[in-house]
Amino acid sequence: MRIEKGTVASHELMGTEYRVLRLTLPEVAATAQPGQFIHLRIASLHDAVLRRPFSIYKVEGQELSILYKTIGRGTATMQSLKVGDTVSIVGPLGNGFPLTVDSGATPVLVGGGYGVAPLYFLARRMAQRGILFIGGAKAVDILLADDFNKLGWNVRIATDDGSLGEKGLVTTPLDAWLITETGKVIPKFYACGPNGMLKAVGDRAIKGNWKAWLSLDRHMGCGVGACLACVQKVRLNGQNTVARVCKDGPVFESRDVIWED
Amino acid sequence: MRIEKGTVASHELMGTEYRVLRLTLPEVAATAQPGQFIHLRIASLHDAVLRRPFSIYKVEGQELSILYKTIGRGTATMQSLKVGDTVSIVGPLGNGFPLTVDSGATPVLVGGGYGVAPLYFLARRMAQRGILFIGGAKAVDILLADDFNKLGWNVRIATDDGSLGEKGLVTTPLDAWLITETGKVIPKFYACGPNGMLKAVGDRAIKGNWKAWLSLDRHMGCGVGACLACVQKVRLNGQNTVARVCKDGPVFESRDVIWED
Amino acid sequence: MVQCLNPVMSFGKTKMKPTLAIDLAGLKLKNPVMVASGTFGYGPEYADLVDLNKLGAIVVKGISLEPWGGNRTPRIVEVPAGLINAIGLQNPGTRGFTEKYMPFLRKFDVSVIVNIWGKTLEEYAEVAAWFDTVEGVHALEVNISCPNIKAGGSSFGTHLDSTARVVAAVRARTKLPIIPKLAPNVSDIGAFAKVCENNGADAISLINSFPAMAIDIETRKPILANVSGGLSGPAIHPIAVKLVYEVAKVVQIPVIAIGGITSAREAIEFIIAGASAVAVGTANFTDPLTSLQVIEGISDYLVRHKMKCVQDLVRSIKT
Amino acid sequence: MVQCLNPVMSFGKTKMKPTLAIDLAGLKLKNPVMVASGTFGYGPEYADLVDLNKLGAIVVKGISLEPWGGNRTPRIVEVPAGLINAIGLQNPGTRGFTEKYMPFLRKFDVSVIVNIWGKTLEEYAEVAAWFDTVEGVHALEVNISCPNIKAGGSSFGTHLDSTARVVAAVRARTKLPIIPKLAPNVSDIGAFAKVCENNGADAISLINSFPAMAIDIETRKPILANVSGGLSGPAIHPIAVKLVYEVAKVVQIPVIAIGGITSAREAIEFIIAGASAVAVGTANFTDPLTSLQVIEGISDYLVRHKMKCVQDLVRSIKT
Ligand SMILES: Cc1cc2nc3c(=O)[nH]c(=O)nc-3n(C[C@H](O)[C@H](O)[C@H](O)COP(=O)(O)OP(=O)(O)OC[C@H]3O[C@@H](n4cnc5c(N)ncnc54)[C@H](O)[C@@H]3O)c2cc1C
Ligand SMILES: Cc1cc2nc3c(=O)[nH]c(=O)nc-3n(C[C@H](O)[C@H](O)[C@H](O)COP(=O)(O)OP(=O)(O)OC[C@H]3O[C@@H](n4cnc5c(N)ncnc54)[C@H](O)[C@@H]3O)c2cc1C
Ligand SMILES: Cc1cc2nc3c(=O)[nH]c(=O)nc-3n(C[C@H](O)[C@H](O)[C@H](O)COP(=O)(O)O)c2cc1C
Ligand SMILES: Cc1cc2nc3c(=O)[nH]c(=O)nc-3n(C[C@H](O)[C@H](O)[C@H](O)COP(=O)(O)O)c2cc1C
Ligand code: FES
Ligand code: FES
Repeated sequence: MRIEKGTVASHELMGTEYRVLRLTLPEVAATAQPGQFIHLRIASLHDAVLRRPFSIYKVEGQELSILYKTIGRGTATMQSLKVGDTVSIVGPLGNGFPLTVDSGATPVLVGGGYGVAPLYFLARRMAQRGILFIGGAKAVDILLADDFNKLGWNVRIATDDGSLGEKGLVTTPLDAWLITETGKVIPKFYACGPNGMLKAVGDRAIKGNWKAWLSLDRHMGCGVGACLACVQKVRLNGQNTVARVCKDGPVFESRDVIWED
Repeated sequence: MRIEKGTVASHELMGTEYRVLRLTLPEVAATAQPGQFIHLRIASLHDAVLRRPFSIYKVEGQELSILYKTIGRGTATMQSLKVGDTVSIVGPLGNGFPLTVDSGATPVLVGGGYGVAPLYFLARRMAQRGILFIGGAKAVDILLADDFNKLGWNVRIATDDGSLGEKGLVTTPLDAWLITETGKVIPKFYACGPNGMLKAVGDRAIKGNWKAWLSLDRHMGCGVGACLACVQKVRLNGQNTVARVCKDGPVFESRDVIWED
Repeated sequence: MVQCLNPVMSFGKTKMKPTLAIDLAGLKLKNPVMVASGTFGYGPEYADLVDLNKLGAIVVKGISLEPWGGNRTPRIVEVPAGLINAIGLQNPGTRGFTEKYMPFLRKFDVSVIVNIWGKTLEEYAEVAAWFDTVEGVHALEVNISCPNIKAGGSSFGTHLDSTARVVAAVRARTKLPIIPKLAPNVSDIGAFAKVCENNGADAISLINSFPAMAIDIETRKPILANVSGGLSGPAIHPIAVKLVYEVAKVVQIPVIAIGGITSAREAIEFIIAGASAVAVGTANFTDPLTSLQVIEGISDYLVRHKMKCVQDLVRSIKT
Repeated sequence: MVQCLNPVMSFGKTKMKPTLAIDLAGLKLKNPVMVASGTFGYGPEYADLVDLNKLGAIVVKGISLEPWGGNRTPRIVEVPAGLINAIGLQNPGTRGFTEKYMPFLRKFDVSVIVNIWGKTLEEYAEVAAWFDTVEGVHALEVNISCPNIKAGGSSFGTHLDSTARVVAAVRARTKLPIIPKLAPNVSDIGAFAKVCENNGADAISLINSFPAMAIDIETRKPILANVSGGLSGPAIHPIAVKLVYEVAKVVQIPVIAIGGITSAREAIEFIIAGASAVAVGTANFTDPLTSLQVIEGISDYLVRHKMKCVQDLVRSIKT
């Protein structure tokens, strides 16, 4: 973990509602792992005391990119970052996804919205190829499908309104696939998206006696494990306890997560 | 008084430490008088609750300009205003300088730093021509000398370090001039600058039994007379009372001001 | 009691526009949005920019029995998301205010709430008595965050007994609705609200500004001539919401919430927490149109949430 | 007593660099800049970014006798120039902390101040007794802003008598310097500081965060699972300066100032107002290097103002 000034190398729209911010960030980029995140300070938002967490989407040499959606005042202010501007970054933070998949097993990625960002970084760093299921509300929320294809991944899409891929939740194509493939493959799940999606993937993994690595999303204060703002009830070696999503996560195995509702 | 959205028409450096912000501001410009000011909101300074007051420097048709120096966080943020940006303006505010000078009398302007801004607006609106004394710390603080010349005004300069004009306070050339001109002219003073300068000009006016119109500078809250933050002890028709610089001023006649120290 | 004025009627006539009108402690208000004492002068100051007839009420700058000069300057300083002021309650006194400003205020169709203060119990009582008979004054807001001269200058509003006495003294001298304005720097705000209610208050307003100070580190002098002052603005809003929530829990009389309102969002937060009305203060300086935007914003919110009347929102917090 | 450690010497050796070292209530600190409890974990969390040996002291997250789970999430929400937190004092308890974190902390040459709390007087006393013998613990900061279970949950720190009893109970069980940390939501902070001093406190720290809340106007639910929490950050700084100024007026023991420090400027303001040391809290989240920048900034300031030693600045306010 380091604190480093990043320089904006590019900042472009992806589709209509998402943006890619590419930063020259040599030290953080050097050790970044898929599933880890960075904590970004939006200095021009004068009255903000908190940084904003973003998954690492790409690492190319000294450059690190994030893929973000504008949802509030911080991300709205981020939109005005111009090439050459500098931003303070703390990272890489948290524990990422396990990169190795036992031979014979098939990596199955499940993502929603910006959740595909860490999965794309993962796909680029994995030896194996596998299948990706993307879900979203509308077509505009389906990102990176082609990029995954280019990497040789099989891609299945579902949207709530059916504007792209199958109509329905991402679990629709996922379940269909699981049925056809049962016995033929041993899936190993990697998921990032809304809690509902994570829970659904976890349930299937537990039922099928497979592993599922889920990346959780919590509001954060420090991002380094100090403030205890981001806790999640978990089961670690039989014991119920609270883990810090920023430090002990954000990636947890489905069996370790205790979902509250 | 109105509240109006102004659009930045131009924003340029004047010398090294001052900037001119030109705004398309039809309604405010229409009624602006020399010595009045505007109250500008710096919206991108998210945590600022107060507007910033600036004297009106120029009015050209629908365009109103201010001339400002960067001295703190508000003016620093103003520097990033770009052509096309909009800013919320309340104005014109306060009572300006009396424009008429009895025939035979000579208008004598005394300004320091950005204090020449309202004096320039005054010079453009006055029928008569006269003499201007500009004082400042260094050469860079001496602004608009040529512009006053072009309008047919006689200009005398003094700087603390002697880097331009005479070395010393603006009162040095002023007093010299008063001596040579005594009896020949009836000066009518108009001054804008630091309190010390205003007091000095006032003292000379009272001594010589002339009039001096002084533009005061106070920290302001509302700018419209509501909050009573900007008060100044004054003597109005024999009575000691407190006046609001934003509403009853910023221009006062020297005899009305009660200087406290 | 606060009640929603004939919702259905106005509902019908103004194509589904919800009604914002309320009856607050006998005061009929067009809407629950006021302008806070000391931030809007006596009425004329902002009249060029704000149509006074559109406001729920105008709470004028604090008035004392005799004219009062206030503090030396500097009287204000800007701080992060706020402002510290030490105006020192400068005002023209009961007679000066009544003669100079009431004729102007009477011309408008808006409730006028006079904020009053005193250096002694007797002064509070005298000021209340004076306004009891002044035409066009609809209610009195009693600023109890003032130094009690006879008690060594500690504030009336930070002691239950002196708070009770001030409210009782004012109550005894006027039939007008009285609205004690609570000081925020106490540990149990509910107890203070209750004491006001028990001594005849018709409503409660809170919060006044917070004791605060700023120092110029180069000169090592306090920035304000008065050394310390009162903090206002967005900075104090989350504290005010908590205090309003606590007060609304324990009193039956309506609560007027004040503190850091800059848009309809903060006003609605207050109403959900338990306020029947709100007042916009420091934001008048930032944007004089804030109060009008808050009125519009509350109306839009009610439409969006299919509510007939703002009263349905009061204390609707789900915990 | 606070005293400037051999200014002349270090003055000589480090080419005119002023000394920041102080002796605070027996604690030898390299400089007067600490990191505030709950904002810096137990030490390891920020160790990659901040050289712990450079800090004046580390005040660890509040510790109770037994492990404590804290509140449900959401536990924090950002507000203008601040943050509301309702972590709920989650901690591993005295034994858990001592075994898990003290070995790490002992490796550093930095003063360790353990922030302690309890639900009852007895618990406070037990926690104090435990740490009295733990090697590497240099002082105890006593968080009195906790609900007093036996007194219906109202905070120990908002009543003079319970404050006195907590301080006395802790004093009775440890020889370590004890530093009661005052709650800000009282009307006469000086009285609370005095009571602490009279009951054996070696220093006073203030302020803790302010009771506050935020409401999601769309769901009408409080944003924090715990309904309300504590406001911290720049928003509360001007209030903290006033409270520190009031406390420093009435006590002889040193004051540690906390609240909204983001740079040397706010820290110096506190010191001028009467603080002997300061602690950086929320700003650690904004920029983990803040505490180091504050140390540098104070040093630069002293050079600029030709002062030998930071102690010369304490309570140097000109009023
Ligand atoms: C580990 C992690 C990885 C993330 N990766 C991405 C990513 O790759 N792309 C992307 O677009 N977003 C990502 N997010 C969500 C992102 O952090 C929020 O969208 C962002 O913080 C919103 O800030 P705001 O000021 O615009 O929104 P506001 O709602 O104005 O923010 C208010 C506060 O709430 C917090 N907040 C709001 N929404 C979220 C959220 N969903 N998660 C955490 N905190 C939130 C903000 O940080 C801020 O403190 C990630 C979140 C986490 C925890
Ligand atoms: C009637 C009037 C006319 C003015 N005309 C001009 C002008 O033509 N050109 C120009 O450059 N400046 C002018 N000023 C001064 C200008 O308002 C300040 O320089 C500006 O407010 C500084 O803001 P800041 O945030 O950069 O400084 P900061 O010091 O960060 O501001 C902090 C607070 O102090 C106030 N403040 C600081 N300095 C002054 C000051 N000198 N006068 C009033 N308030 C101050 C700010 O408004 C703000 O509220 C005028 C002031 C007044 C009262
Ligand atoms: C400049 C100024 C003057 C004020 N004068 C008074 C006053 O005379 N009487 C009073 O009760 N409150 C006074 N207040 C307090 C406000 O009415 C209000 O309670 C406080 O500012 C909090 O609201 P805000 O955050 O919206 O400003 C004053 C506030 C300001 C900023
Ligand atoms: C997330 C968080 C957790 C905190 N936990 C504690 C705590 O356990 N004990 C305590 O005495 N103060 C705690 N505090 C209060 C801080 O120590 C400090 O007093 C307060 O935040 C004001 O300082 P600041 O404005 O610099 O943050 C906590 C503050 C925050 C923001
Ligand atoms: S965000 Fe502070 S512990 Fe996770
Ligand atoms: S600035 Fe408010 S009265 Fe002048």
